[in-house]
Amino acid sequence: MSYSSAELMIVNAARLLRDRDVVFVGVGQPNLACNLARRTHAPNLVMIYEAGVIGARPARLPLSIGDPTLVSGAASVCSMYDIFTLYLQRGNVDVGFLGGAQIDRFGNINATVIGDYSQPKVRLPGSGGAMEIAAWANRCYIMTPHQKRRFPEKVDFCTSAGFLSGRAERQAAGVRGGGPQAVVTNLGIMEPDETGELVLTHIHPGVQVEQVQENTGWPLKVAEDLCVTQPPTDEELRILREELDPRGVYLR
Amino acid sequence: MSYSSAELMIVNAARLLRDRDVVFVGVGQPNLACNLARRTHAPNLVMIYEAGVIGARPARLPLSIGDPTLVSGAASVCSMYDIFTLYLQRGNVDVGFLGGAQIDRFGNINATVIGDYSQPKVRLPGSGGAMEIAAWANRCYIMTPHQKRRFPEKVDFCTSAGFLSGRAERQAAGVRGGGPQAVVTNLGIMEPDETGELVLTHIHPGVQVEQVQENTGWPLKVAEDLCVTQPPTDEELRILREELDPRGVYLR
Amino acid sequence: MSKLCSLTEAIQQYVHDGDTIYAAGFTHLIPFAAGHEIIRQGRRDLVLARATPDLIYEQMVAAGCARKVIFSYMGNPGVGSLRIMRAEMEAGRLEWEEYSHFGMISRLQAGAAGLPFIPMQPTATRDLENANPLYRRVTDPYTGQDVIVLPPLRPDVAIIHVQRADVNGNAHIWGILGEQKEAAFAAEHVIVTAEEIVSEDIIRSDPNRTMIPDLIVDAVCHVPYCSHPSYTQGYYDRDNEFYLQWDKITASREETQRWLEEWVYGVKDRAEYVEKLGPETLARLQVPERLSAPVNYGAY
Amino acid sequence: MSKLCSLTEAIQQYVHDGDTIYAAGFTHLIPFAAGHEIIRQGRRDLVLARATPDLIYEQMVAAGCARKVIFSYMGNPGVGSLRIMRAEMEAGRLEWEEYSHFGMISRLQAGAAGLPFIPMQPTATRDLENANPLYRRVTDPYTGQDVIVLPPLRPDVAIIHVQRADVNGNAHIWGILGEQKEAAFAAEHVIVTAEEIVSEDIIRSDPNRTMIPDLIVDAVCHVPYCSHPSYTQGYYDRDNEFYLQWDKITASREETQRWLEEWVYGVKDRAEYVEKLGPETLARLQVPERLSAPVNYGAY
Repeated sequence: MSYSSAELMIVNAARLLRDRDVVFVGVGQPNLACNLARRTHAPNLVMIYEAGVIGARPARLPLSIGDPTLVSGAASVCSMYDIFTLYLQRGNVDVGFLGGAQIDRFGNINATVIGDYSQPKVRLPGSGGAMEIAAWANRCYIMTPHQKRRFPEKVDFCTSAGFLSGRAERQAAGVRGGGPQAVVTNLGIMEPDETGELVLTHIHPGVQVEQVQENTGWPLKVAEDLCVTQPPTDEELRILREELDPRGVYLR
Repeated sequence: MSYSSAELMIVNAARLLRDRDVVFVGVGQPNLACNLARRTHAPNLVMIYEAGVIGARPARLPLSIGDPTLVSGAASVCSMYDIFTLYLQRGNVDVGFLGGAQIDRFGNINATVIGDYSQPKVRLPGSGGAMEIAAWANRCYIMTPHQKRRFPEKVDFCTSAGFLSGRAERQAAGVRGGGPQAVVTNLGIMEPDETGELVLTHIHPGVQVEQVQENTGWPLKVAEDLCVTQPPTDEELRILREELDPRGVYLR
Repeated sequence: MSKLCSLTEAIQQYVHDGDTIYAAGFTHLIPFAAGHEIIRQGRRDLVLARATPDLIYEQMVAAGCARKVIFSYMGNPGVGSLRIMRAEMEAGRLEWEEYSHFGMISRLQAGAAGLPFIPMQPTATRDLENANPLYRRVTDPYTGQDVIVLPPLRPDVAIIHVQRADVNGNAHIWGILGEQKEAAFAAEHVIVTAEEIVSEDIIRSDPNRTMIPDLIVDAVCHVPYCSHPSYTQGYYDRDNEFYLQWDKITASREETQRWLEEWVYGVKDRAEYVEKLGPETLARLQVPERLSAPVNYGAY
Repeated sequence: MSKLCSLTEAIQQYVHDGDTIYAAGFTHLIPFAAGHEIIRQGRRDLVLARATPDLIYEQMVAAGCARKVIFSYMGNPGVGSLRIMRAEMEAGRLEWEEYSHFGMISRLQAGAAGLPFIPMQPTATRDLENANPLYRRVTDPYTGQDVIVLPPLRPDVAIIHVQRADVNGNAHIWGILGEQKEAAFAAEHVIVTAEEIVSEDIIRSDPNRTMIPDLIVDAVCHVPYCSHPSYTQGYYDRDNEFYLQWDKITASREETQRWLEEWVYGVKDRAEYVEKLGPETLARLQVPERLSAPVNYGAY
C-alpha cells in the first residue's frame, strides 16, 4: 500500500513508544502516533495533555490540544499547574513529543523566533509546554519534515534544550530528562551519538543517504549500522485512515 | 438570665465580628461565636476552616475541625494547601481565632511547649494553623479563660506572633496581618495599645479590676475609658443553648 | 449577596484603560463575549495576559485595545499562526513579555497563593531566561544549585467563564480547568460569566466542584454561548469552521476590520451575537448528554 | 492493569522497617485499617509523617512501630491531647520534627510538585524556625526581603483512603481533601484503600473528581470502614464515642495494650474488626443520603 510522508513519520514515531509509557501528547501527528501505538503494540499507553488531561480516550480526532473529546471519558482532569508540576516536573512523564521550526545538530529546538529575538524576522508561536517537556520528560522524540531550513547547524534561539553543545553541557545543567532520543523525519531517523550529535541511524525504504545529507544543514554523520525502516503495514495504515483520521486532516 | 463563663466569652467574641467578615474558624468556642454572629448581627459572615471548607453551614455542632457537617452544604471545599495559600497567605481572611496555653503581655501565644523545647516539661499540641493565622489574618481574636498561669509576662515559646516585643518589631518583620485585636476572657477584654501591650479595656458586669490584675502575670494597664460589657442577652443565650449547642458541649 | 449584572456593566465598572487583564481559559471556557464587550467599550493600552492569546486576544489587538501581551504560546490552536499579532510584533508595534506555559502558570500560581516568588527546576536552555529579565536565579539553600524563579503575576482583572454559578459568584467548573482558579485568585477583581445561573442549592450540593468561591468575585454575568467560537464542556462544541475561517479573514486587515464591524461593533451584546449566529450554527454545535455519576455527601 | 490486592499484601510489599510513612487525611479518610495492619506486621523504626498524628499514629507509637514523628498538630481532635505520644516525647523516647500546618503541607506540595524548595511569607515568630534546622531563609531577588523556605518531603510510602477507586487505582475523593493528593504525588509508593471498588466507567464519567491517577498507584485494596473510628464522607460518621473513650484508655499503658490486643492483634483484618464492631455501632454511624447534582460532560 502506498503512503504519505506524514503517514510514514507517524508510523515510525508510534513504533518508538513502549507499552505503559506515560506520554505527554501534542495535537496532530504526535496524537495520531500515540493512538496508533495504543491500538497496536502499546495498549497500556497513558496519554496526558498539557491542558491537564490524564488517560484520555478520544472518541474522535482532537482538533486542538484542549479538545473536549479528550476530557469525556478520561481518567483524570487537573489544572495546568498540576500537570506541569505533579506530572512533568515531578518525573512522572516518560515521553514527550516536540517539534519546531528549527532543530540543530545537537537536537536543540527553536519554536520562538527566526532572527533577532527583540526584532524578529519571523515571530513563531513560542515555547508552550516545550521548554519543560524537553528538560524533564525521560525521553523526547521530535517529528518534523526533513528540509535544510529546518535543520540548521545551530538554532537561532534555543526554545527547548537538546544536548546544547554536547551531552556534557546538558548533564552539567542538572536537568532530569534524557533529552531527545530520536528525530523522525520523512527521510529517516536521526539519533544522538555519545557526544549528543544527531546521527543518521535509519533511512526509510527508497531513500538515499545523499538525499538526507542534502536536506540537512550540517555534515551529517551516518551510523555504521545504518538500517532501513520497515514500511508501514497495511494494518497500521488502515487504523490511521479508517479509525483515527478518516478525513485525513493530519495524514496528507 | 444567668450564664456561664464560656457563654460570656462566646457572646463577647461574637460581637467583635462584622458582617461580611471572612473568618478562619476553629472548633469549639470560636465556632459557636461565629455561628452566633451569623444568626444575629452578621448574617453574611463567611466561615472557612483549615480543613479546606469555605462558606460552611453546619447543620449540627461540629465535633472536630474536620467534621463532615462542615462539608455538606458548604459553598466550596479545597485542599489544605489551597486554604493556606489562596485564602490565608493571599490575604483573603479578615479574622482568625486563636488560643493557647500561654498569652503574654504583647499578645504572643504559646501552643507548643512549657519549659525547654527539646526537653519539654509539658508538650502541647503545636501550631496547627495558628502560626500563619496570627501573621496573615487581618485581625486576630484570642479567647481564653483568665488565669495567671495562662498570662505570663513572656511566653516560653512563641508559636504565634502577637506584637513580639512591641508593634515596631512586628512591623519590621513585614507580616501582612494586623495582629491580635482583642483577648476575650471570662473577666473582660484586653486590647493592644499603641505599643502593642495588652491593656484592659472592658470588664464584664460584676468583675473587679483587681480580680483581673490578680489573674494576670504582669502589671496590667487599665484603659482610662474602661467600659463594662453588656451582659449576654436572652436571645443570644437562647440561640447558643437551643440551636447551636443543645447538649452544652462547649457552653459549660 | 447577589452580584448579578450585565456583562456591559461589569466591563464598565471593572476594566479600565491601562489595566492588566487575564481572560482565562486554556482552549476551554474562553470568555469571547467579554473580549468583544471590551472592544465595544473602546478600552485602550491594556496589557493582555494569557497563556494562549488565541483568537480572543488577536481580536482585541486588531481592534486597538492592547499595548502589550504576556503569553507563552501564540497560535491559532490546531490551525496555525495568529497573523495579526505576529505582524504587530514583527513590526514593533506590540510589546510582549514571554514565558513557557509552566513559567506563565507558575507566575499565576504565585500570585494566587500569595507567594513572594516561585522556584522551578532548571531547563538547561537559557535563551528565554536571558530575553525576559523577570526570570531570576536564586541558590537552593539545601543543594547549593541554581534555581530559576519568577515573581507573582497579579492582574487587575480576571475574567472567568464557568458552566454554572449562583448569583453570589460561587462557580462550578468541569472539563479542562486550565488556569481558571489561579487567575481568579491572583487578580484584584474577578468577573464571572456563566452559561447558567443556578440556585445556591445546586452549587452547595457539590462543594468540591466549586473552583471559584463568591468571596473573591466582584460581578456575575449570565452569558450563554460566551465562549463561541470556542466551547464550553457539556454545553456546546468548538466551532472549528470559524477557527479555520479566521485564518483567512486575518490575511487582510480590511477583512478583519469588516469582521469586527459586523460581529463585534454591529451587535449590542452576546445575546444579539447568538441570534445572529442563527439556529443552524447552534444546532451544529450541540452535543449529546453524558452525565457524571453522582456522589453522596451524606446529610450530616 | 489491575493492582487489586489485600491490605495485608500491600503492607507486606511496600512498608518496610525504617520507612517514612505518610498515612494521609485531615480528620477525614484516615486509613486506620492500614495503621492496624502495620502494627500487626510488627514494623519497627518507622518515621510517621502526618499533619495531625491523630489516634492512628498514637496507636502505632503505643505499639512500638515508630522511631520519630513529623507533625504540625498533635491532639485528639475535638477531645484533648494525645497522652501517649506526649508522654513519649516528654520522656525523650520519641524523636520529633515539627512544623506549622502550612509548613508541613508546603513540604508535601514541594515534594509532589518536584520543586527544589518552597518559599513562604514570613510569620514574624522565629521560635519554630530556630527549633527545626530544615527551615531556612533565602533572599527574595525581587524585593531583597528574607523569605522562609522548606525542602520537599518525599515519603517512602503514602497510604491514601478514598471513597471509590477502579482496580487500576484511579480514585474519586470528595469532602475534605486535606493533603491526600499532595501526599500521593510526593511519595515513592502509593497504597490506595477504598470503600468501594467501582467500574472504570464510574470513574471516567467524572474525570475532574479523580484526585489520584492510576499511574502513581502501586496497590489498590478494598477496605470498607477503613477509617473507623474516623469517618468517610457519605459512607459513615465519625465514632465520637470512641474518640472520647480513647482519652480514657490511654490514661493507662496497660489499658492501651489491652485495647491493642483486642482490636488490633486480636483480629485478622479490617473485615474481622468491622464484624467485631457489630451491627449496632455500624447502624449508629450511618448517614442519610445527600447526592450531588450531576454535571454534563457531553458525548464529544
